Amino acid sequence: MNETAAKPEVFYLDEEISRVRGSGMLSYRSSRLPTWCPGCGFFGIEHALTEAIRELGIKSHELVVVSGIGCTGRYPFFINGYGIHALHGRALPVATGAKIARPELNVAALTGDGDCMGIGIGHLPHACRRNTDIVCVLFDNNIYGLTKGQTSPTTPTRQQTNSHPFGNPDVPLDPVRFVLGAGASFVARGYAGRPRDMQVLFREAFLHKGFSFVHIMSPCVTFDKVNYTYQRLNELIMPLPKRHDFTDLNMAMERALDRELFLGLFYKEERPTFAEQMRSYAERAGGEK
Amino acid sequence: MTKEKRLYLPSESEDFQATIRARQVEQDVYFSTDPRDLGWIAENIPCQAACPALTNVPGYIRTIFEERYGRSYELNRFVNLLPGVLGRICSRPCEPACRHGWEGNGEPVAICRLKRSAADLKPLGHRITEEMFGPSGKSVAVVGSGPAGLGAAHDLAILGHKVVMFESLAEPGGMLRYGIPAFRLPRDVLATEIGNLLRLGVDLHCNTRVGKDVDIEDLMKQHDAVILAAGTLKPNRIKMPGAGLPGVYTGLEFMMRVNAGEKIAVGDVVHVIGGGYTAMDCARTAMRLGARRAIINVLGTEDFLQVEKHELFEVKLERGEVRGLVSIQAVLGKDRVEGVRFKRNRLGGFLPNGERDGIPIEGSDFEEPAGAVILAIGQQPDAEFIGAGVNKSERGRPTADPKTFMTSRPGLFLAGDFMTGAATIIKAIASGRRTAWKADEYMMGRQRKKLVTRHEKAGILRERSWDFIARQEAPTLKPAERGQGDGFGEVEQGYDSAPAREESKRCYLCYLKFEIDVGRCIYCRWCIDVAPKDCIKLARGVKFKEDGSYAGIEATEDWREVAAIAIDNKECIRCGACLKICPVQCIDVVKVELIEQPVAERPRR
Amino acid sequence: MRKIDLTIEICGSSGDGTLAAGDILAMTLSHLGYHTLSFDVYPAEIRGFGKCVAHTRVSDAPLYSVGRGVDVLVSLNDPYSIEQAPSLKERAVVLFDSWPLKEVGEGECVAGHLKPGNYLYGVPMGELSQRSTHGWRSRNIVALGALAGLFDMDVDGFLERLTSKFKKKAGVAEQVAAAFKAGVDYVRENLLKIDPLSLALDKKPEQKGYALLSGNEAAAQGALDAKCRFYAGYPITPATKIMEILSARLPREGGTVVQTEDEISAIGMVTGAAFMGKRAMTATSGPGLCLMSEFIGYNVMAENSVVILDGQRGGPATGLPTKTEQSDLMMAMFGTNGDAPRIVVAPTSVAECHYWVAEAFYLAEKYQVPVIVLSDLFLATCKTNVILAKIDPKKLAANKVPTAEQMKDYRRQLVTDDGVSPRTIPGTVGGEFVVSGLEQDEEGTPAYDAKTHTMMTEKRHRKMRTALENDVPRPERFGCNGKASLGVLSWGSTMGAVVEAVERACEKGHKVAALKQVVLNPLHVEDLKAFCADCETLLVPELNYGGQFANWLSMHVSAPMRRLCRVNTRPLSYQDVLEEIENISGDGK
Amino acid sequence: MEHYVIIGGGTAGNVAAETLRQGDAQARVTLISADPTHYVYRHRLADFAATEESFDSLIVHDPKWYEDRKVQLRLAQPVVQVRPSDKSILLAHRERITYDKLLICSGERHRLPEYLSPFDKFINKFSSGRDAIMLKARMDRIEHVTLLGGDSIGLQLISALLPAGKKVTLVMDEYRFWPFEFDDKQKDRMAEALSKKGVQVLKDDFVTDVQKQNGGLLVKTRGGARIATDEAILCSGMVPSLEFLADSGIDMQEGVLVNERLETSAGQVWAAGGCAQIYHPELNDYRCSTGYVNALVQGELAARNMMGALENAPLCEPGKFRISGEEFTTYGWKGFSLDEKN
Repeated sequence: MNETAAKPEVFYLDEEISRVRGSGMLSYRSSRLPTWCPGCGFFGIEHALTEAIRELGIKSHELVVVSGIGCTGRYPFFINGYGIHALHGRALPVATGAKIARPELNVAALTGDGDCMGIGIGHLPHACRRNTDIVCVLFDNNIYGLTKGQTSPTTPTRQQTNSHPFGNPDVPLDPVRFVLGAGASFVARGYAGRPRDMQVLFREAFLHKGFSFVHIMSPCVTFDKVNYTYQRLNELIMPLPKRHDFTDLNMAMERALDRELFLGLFYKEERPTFAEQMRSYAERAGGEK
Repeated sequence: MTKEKRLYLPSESEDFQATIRARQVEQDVYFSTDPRDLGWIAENIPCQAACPALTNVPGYIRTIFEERYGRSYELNRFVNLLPGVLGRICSRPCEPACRHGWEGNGEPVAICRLKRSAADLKPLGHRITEEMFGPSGKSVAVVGSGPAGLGAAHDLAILGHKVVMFESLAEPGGMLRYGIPAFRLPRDVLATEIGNLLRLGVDLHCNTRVGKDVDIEDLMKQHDAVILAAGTLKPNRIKMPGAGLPGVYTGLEFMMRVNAGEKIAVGDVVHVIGGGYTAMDCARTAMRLGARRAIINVLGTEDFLQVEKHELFEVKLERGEVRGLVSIQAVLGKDRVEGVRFKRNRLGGFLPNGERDGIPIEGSDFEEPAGAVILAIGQQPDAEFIGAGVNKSERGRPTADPKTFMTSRPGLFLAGDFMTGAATIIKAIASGRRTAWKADEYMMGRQRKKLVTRHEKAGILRERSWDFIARQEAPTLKPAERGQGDGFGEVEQGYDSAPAREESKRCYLCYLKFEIDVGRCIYCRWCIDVAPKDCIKLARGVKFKEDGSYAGIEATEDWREVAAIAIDNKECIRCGACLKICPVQCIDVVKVELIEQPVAERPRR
Repeated sequence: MRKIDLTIEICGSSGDGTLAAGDILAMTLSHLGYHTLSFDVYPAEIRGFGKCVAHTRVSDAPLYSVGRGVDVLVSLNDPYSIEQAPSLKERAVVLFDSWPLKEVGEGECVAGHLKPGNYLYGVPMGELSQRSTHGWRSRNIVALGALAGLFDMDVDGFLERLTSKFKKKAGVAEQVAAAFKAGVDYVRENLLKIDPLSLALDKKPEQKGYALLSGNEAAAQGALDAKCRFYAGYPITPATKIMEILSARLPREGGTVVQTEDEISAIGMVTGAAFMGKRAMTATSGPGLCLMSEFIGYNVMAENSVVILDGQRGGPATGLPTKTEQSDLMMAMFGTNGDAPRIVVAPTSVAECHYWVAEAFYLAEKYQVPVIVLSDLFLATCKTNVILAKIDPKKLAANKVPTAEQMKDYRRQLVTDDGVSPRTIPGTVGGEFVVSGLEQDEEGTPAYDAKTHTMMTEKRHRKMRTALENDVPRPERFGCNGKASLGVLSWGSTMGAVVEAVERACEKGHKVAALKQVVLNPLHVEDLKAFCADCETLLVPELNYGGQFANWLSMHVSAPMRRLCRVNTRPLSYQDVLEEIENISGDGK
Repeated sequence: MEHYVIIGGGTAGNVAAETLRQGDAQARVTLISADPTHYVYRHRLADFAATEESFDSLIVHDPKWYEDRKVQLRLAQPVVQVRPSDKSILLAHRERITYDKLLICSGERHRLPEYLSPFDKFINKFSSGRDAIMLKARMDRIEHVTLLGGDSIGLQLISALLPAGKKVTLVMDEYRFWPFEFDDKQKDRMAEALSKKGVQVLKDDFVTDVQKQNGGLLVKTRGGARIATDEAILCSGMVPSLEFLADSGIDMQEGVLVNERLETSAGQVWAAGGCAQIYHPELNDYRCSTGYVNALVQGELAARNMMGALENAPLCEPGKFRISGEEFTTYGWKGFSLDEKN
């Protein structure tokens, strides 16, 4: 027995704090403490997104964050950057407009499941088709949190909510399938309990030229105590199989249709963005030079 | 151009899987001497830090909960040597420090009584364990068999040295045997535990006074080192009229004579002068010897006395009285004590021992009758037997280097009250042991034992409901029963196993370190939400102390500054609520203990 | 005169369980036989920040409005409660959490903001919650226990109500009971009640027939009683509750509730269902009504019977989602393109929410017109004891079925004297028809000629007059008879405060009268004019900035009106109105 | 703007608040009291408990009095800590208040001798409005009361209980009629005087046990007496209630030690009334100056000194009380007589 035994994972708070401070991550935060319920998965998403933005070296002033209504909608208040808290479901149009007006800025549309897959879903397939170079993050907690626990479009069938006391009769929308079907050029899925994974996905999403859709499964600790809890999601998720090829849409769709909840980059396609298309049309028509 | 067709996620990496696995499997134990870890113990295990011997309190209380009383006893004995004795008469510096007694947390855990239960409840065939070193060939003389001498002799024997011990009185134990009344410490307990220490091969010579029966110079020649732990046998005296009258005793003299079996006639009213433990014992003993009133007279006020509040309560429960702001001026009487003359005092400054001084007010004299006067105003080392060649203080006390405990004469060490002046039993034991280590280092030329922190992965171990268990009362003899028999039956009774286990549940187990892994944390604050105390902070930084240990967490409410969410182990009551709720399992529990470890001969670099 | 009239406020942060506690309190008091009126103020955020106040007025007589001034304040969050402190009455009682998690600075605790005559009772709610349930969440229940113990309520009865509320959730009932008892016991063992407030009743009051309902609950009940069979809606504060209730209850009645992706879809589905002859409704709030406004016009045009309930909240736009206001009147009256007459009703009490929602179905069906029911956040969420009206079974089938004669040549858009065209239910043989958003002639063919448009527009307006004459009750007058020095006109929930204020003003000898009309369009203009002529001065209190109702009335009568307009996010209290009455009347009596 | 904080809502505190307001119209004055009840005439509490008198009639100042004087009144808010180093105090509900000048006049509470502490839960106290309200609520069920000790509150209880037709037993302290030490002669005189009034007196004895019995209590003494009683009330004197000063560094013995100007050992902190302890040269002893008169005089004087005066407090005057024609000397309680009532 002596002290030369190898030190397993010891860390000291001061060293950790120095590491965090040194990384610059904190400069992407505003002074307001997030008002989400303690334990909310959105904290993990926020953390990972911040880390990804930091990793990419995007400056705060080059960042525009657009959100709709709902718990997700609060996000722009907690980040140091340009933020737009738009109307319910209307984050994507606002973000699209913003990006087209100022292509040099980085625009992210942050939407919730009610926002993006419910009231605003009319905008979603068009955003996919249009392929504007924005990152769309879907904070999917399968529930309407801000209005206190009603069914959302992604709430699983049979789940009981305040608006469906006998169970949800509808089949939930799978955002990944939906956007794959709608022609999104970048489709990924993450889980709020795995911030490191999300960080990689967000980084790739920002790097991708075109409409990048990242679906994040996140527990609502206040209104969903049975279905997508941390505990259950930890059991349900699994990384995409080793042989997965993200250039293959068929394979991506197959994985999306699989009963497993796969995490990772499903599909990625290089194709001209809306702005590039417009520019090429303009060039062909001989308008601008 | 090869194109990547698969994006790998960090959670798929083998490292990640390995860490997940590692968290599920028991981790290796590791040891540290980092000041941040040593400092953690000092800051976060308040009972252990308050104990001069650094007893692993949470460790031994947990083993009582596990009903491993023998192990609990050993965890004590490793560092404080006399658990059964200390469990009864320790001054309990740990209990006022106990986190359970902090504002809003209730009452402190009955640490001392639990120590006693470990001793009382250990199995009959309990075997003591000692990690002996091989014989060193060195020999040491220890002068005095009180707590300090016993502490020193024990550790020296463990370290492989030959130990010879000299005691001037008839039996070993010093103040334990002669200064403490039997109603507080039964003699059989004392004899057993002293016996356990001496069994390691200590050669004890009783009725042998160094300076009279043995010459210190001879000892220096015969041994490689000499440790003087001769205690404080020279009572302090007050120069005043009547101090020599029959019926005037010093506290130590009074206690020694009663403990030797003498029935002293104390009369109707006994005035005790002084406010230490001896004064309390004298007053209670005097009441048992038939006094109607026993009044303890102190210079300053009761609030500043350096005795436990419980002790004062017991005195008063037995209808003893404590009176502040008086100075004794004279003892009155012709052939024996008849009365005392006092002056009233003004409250003065602080005395070195933490008490307040009293300054007599001119013309405030008053007289009171007295059957006996006991001057329990302390003792000091009797150092006359030490010859020249040793540096001494102005008051004639030998002095030692504060780090090595060695006097100016090489090989001559001091320990316990003899070095520090009268202190507590637990301090003396600790001092004896520390001196032994230093003497060992002196003789062997290198450090052979040191304190390190031992870290081991643990779980929550507790239930929240345990925090609301009331402190278990130990039965005491009712005041009315206390004078019965010879009057010296043990007043305080120990716990049975059921209350002992119940009390052991109350311990927060502060040696558990709850820590958030910042790298895994998602800053969701769920832990803060469920925490029962203000114990989890949004941290912007850490404050340091001069020695490199943490002084505290700098908290913030500004999201831009929240570099980490950190558990303030000082506020933490180890309820585990945070760990249970954490969605990303980033909270670890590590059991941190202070242990004595042998130092390898050639430390690897 | 009332013997008991206490206002109890529980104030906390969202997440403290403030509103749940208020709910339980009102429910229990009501069950014990008191009249209660309770109202919550809460923020849009679920947790984190935002003040919640559960405001319960308790009395031995029926209540119609909130009281101003608080008799008992229970603080679950001191910074927020401090904001409530100015409303404490002189001898008010304050219960607060006497063991906060950490030290606070001077003035950060409600205890430092009391008036000298207030009574302070400290209860370590958090500590007791931890002790009894090992968590913070039951502070509110501890507070209720303390309240029950302090006011010597029927503790067992209280506990029974409490546990029965939670009996479905395993383990929760026990925890709640433990927390409640902890509160009761703490108060009994540690506090001595020294304040003069009392809830003691001389005799146990009559409880029969009373139900404790909010406006939303009453409205949902009204829909059920009126045999509504289809509901579509999108969650929005404060109307969501109606959907939640109907979701649970309509399926049993053979009805259907659809939660749509937005309000546009909701009104669309309701339109389709109504077309198919089902009684159908949606409920929303201002922003949703905006989305629906195109469909309102469509339903006027298509003469379809839809019921839209608008729970008004602070606006414009997303506005103040959790604050009450009465500022949607103009949109309800006029919102949409074109000349689009529709019936607008504004219930003034919880009981009327029930009656008038039911009546709305009758009117919509009979007159083939959208009926907009204007509730507001206060009315929708305040709970009070009500006796629900019986719905006349004759009104359950009001469709004007074509006669056999008419069936020979069925014309959906037949121009009639009363303006109502006979309507067949799809599935009726020979009754086929087409409706459209386009202007149609009698046969249903799209027609853009001047004659058709004039004729059809007239027909759609004529229906309103028919309704006024046959089915819109005459306005009700309160207060003094004959000439009045002051006449008060109001609408919606504010009427409750007016009724109580006028009652008190008359008790004090003022000559004051009030006129109540629930149907705001069409309007009994003659009665209105007569009332105005009887009163020297007119006062119109309402919760919007410009006086929308006063403007609406001014389109019909020329008398000048004083406006009492408030947009302070709170409902008007009867004291507010009473003060204004006294200001105007002076001592003149 | 100075912030004067007064701890204690009794006589001294109220007088001080008024004096401070008179002397300084701008200052903030905060009056903090641990009692939930308003400031009452304490000497009438015993009568209140034994008769039909209402509690409101005991209240000295109505709420308006405080409003008019802009005195912030904090009732039911015990102070738990005083920290002169940063001039702050901590209330039991963890609110920290800073002061510029502090006056401690927290008065006194009952004294429980340690030998009676094992029976604490059976022994009722009578030192506050709260105690009085509770005693009054029990009064119907009480026929026999046993008083333990002996002090002026005991006398007031006797003077109220006897006319109300209750039987009273006094287990008299061996050495003291609080706060005075007896000699045997005085003790006999007192016992006899009380016996004449109809009180059953046990002297030279002390309680060794109190237990429940038949819905009432059984009190046993060392002398072998077994007293069956409905109510045991402690009247072993009053001691300053100063627990909240424990770690303040302010010098205390039984009370807060003050000089003649009522200054404590900490800067900007004064003490007055029953909790202040002053050395009396003519008594050769320290005294806590109990009683209404002393509180009145000292409260006003302390307030003036807080505003800059440097006046010396007059030493508390001895008072007399009479029982069965016998006269006894005391401090604080002026001119109390058990004779006028009976």
